[in-house]
Amino acid sequence: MSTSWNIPGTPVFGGDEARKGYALNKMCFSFNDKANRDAFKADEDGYMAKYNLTDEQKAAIGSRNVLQLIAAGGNVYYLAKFAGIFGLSVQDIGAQQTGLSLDDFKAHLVTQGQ
Amino acid sequence: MSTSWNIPGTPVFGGDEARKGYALNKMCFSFNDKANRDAFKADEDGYMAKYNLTDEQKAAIGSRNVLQLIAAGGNVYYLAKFAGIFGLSVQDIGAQQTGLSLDDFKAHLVTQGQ
Amino acid sequence: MANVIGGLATSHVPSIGGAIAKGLQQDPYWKPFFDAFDSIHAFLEREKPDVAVVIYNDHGLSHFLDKMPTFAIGAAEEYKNADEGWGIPVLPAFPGHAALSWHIIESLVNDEFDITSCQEHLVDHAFSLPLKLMYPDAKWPVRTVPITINSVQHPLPSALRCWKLGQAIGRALESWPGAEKIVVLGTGGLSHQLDGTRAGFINKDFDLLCLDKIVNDPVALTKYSNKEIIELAGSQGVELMCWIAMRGALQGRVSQLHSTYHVPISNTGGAVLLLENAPRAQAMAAE
Amino acid sequence: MANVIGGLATSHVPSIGGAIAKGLQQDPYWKPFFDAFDSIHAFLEREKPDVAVVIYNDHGLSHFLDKMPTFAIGAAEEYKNADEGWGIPVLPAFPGHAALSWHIIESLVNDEFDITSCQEHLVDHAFSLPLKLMYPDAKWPVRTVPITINSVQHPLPSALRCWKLGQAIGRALESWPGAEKIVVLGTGGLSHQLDGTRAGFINKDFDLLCLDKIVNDPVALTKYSNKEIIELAGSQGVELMCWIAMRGALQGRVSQLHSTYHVPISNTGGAVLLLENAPRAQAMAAE
Ligand SMILES: [Fe+3]
Ligand SMILES: [Fe+3]
Repeated sequence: MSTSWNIPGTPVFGGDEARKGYALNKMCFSFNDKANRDAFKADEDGYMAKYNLTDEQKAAIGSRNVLQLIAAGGNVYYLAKFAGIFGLSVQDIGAQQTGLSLDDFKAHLVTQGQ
Repeated sequence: MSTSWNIPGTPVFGGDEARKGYALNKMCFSFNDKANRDAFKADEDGYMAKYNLTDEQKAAIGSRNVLQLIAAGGNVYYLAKFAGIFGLSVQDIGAQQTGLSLDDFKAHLVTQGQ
Repeated sequence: MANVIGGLATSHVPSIGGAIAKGLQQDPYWKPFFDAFDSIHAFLEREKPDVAVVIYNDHGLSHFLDKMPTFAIGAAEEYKNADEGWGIPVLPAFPGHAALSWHIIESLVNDEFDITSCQEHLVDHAFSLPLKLMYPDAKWPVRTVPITINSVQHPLPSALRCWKLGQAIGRALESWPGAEKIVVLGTGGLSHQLDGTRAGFINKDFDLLCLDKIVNDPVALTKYSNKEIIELAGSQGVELMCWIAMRGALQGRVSQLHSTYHVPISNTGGAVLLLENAPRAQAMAAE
Repeated sequence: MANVIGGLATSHVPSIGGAIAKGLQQDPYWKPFFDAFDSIHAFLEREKPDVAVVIYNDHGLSHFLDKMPTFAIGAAEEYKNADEGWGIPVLPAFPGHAALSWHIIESLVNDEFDITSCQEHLVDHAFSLPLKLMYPDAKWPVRTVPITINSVQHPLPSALRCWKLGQAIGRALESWPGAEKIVVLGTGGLSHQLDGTRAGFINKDFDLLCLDKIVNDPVALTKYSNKEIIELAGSQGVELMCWIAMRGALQGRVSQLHSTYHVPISNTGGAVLLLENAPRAQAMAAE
């Protein structure tokens, strides 16, 4: 049901996405721990293999592209922990997904408050 | 509420018991895994220390006495895994708790079906 | 529209697994219980269900007190059985039906049930043994959906809440667009008590009343408080909740195809009940 | 009888933690948000609550998709904050109130809420930052009860269900025999969206409507479907559920003591709301 809402530009993480993205999200959940973040940084491929990521998910992780990660089943709450590894904030990933520069994305936020 | 039911001879595992027995039940839950059962058998004190059992709980484990384990916060579903280490069935622990011999306990069960 | 063809309720005590492993099915102690499954096998051979929705209580394999759900539903493509610590054989993994699981979860949350959805879910003897009794060769011909009811940590859901849960499961199954033939299992009970100085308590009269009411007047069973059920059926007699939920999921007119009661198996009032659900019964009557 | 003295709702975005760590409270970007807490501090100094019941959504610290509860309640004597992966400081552990937690769980399950009870429960920024904003010295003078609402994995509970949850929490608190002064927090929102090409969406008009309705006509907010809330408030705007549940827990006549709305903080319509609950308000009026 929820997955068929089709709200423009708005992913909905329902059962289909939960199934598709399980391995990817489980890996990202592990990034709550610094030791795991460090292990990923030291050996990305080995770490992804440990979590049985699909090829699509591995490519999405390699791309650092949030829309691609969402398409591969990623949930933004867990993806935020992946982004954190690179010091990326929710504004950085907002800019990336909207195709705006970071400054333009921030200005867009300010404008909506006026 | 549930803990104040006072049904004769019938422990009720409610919030108070859950709090009191947490460490004990967590240790017993670990006995789902053979490696943990073996580790317990190899070093009971060390294993109990790892799970931060209280002195009352340690004494109850040492006693192998089910009523004492329940009084220390044990829940029968997890205690059954502890009993399993010694090959004790639910009939063995039933006999122990009721003070009957195993044969008398079994006879009691049969009688109730007649 | 999916077709809920019937309901099966059975005791699930771990020693059934031991008896199977030791080949004791024809031992006088066990024979009446195992013989009950002749009727079940005939039903399964005739109907060939595609899906088993299994309502049961986890005994400390998949859920622990760190995070104990009232109602949990598996949503995976496979469920593994595992060592529970007392040496009964581990059975082969069971195929899941994740799409149906999510449909049920969506429908139940929409109906104001506060489900814990489980993409990882070990299934214990209360799930695995009934399926082994149904399919002794352990080549599972059904896809499965595990649904657990907390029976470990009070407060437990009431009989009325479990009845409503079952009704909501029934509505979810009726609205599933697939054509699968579905059987709903409720496992556990009947009366037994493992802990305390009343350990070994069995209440034959109450069990026989339950076996009647669950077929003919299930709402009567929803009037009992949890305290009353424990007084009447022993502390583990609350597993009756799984039977009540199973019965709630049978939305149509229900007819009894088989009923066995045999005391004791292990410490338990052993019982097996097979119910056919109305749409199927009507179709057969019309043939 | 316990005394529910008020409700506090606030945004909880992680960057608040960063701003505190960097001492940016008087930076023009942050000042309107942090200044809102002057009123909160005055209220807390005057009322000195003993307990904070914190209704929030876990962001993938305590709960994962392996076993995702709709509603979970902590039942421990202590709750640890922990690393969430993006470098905001970990705050000191929070004292729990396990006896009150179990009372709430008992009452809610009795009211047909299917709670997951958690004797181990890490609390994330959505719990810790509001308490840090209330008590900047991080010497927590309140015991706490964490209550989480699933906002990660659809199906999410509806606004109406969360409103009913809050009402049931309010009944539970009113029936608690202790004399503690209790404040109920709802954290999250208001409008924001982190994912998709609509990321950065904020809806000031809808936020202002929510800030009015949550005080004066909360039932109006329960009419929205989850789809409508996401359309109007963004995918993470569903955190409004925590505000709705908080408001439901205020059983008496409610008066607004403070309201701030400031856009943006991080990607979010930042909002802070302080409500006094009737019994206390009446007592003061009578003074
Ligand atoms: Fe059982
Ligand atoms: Fe949030």
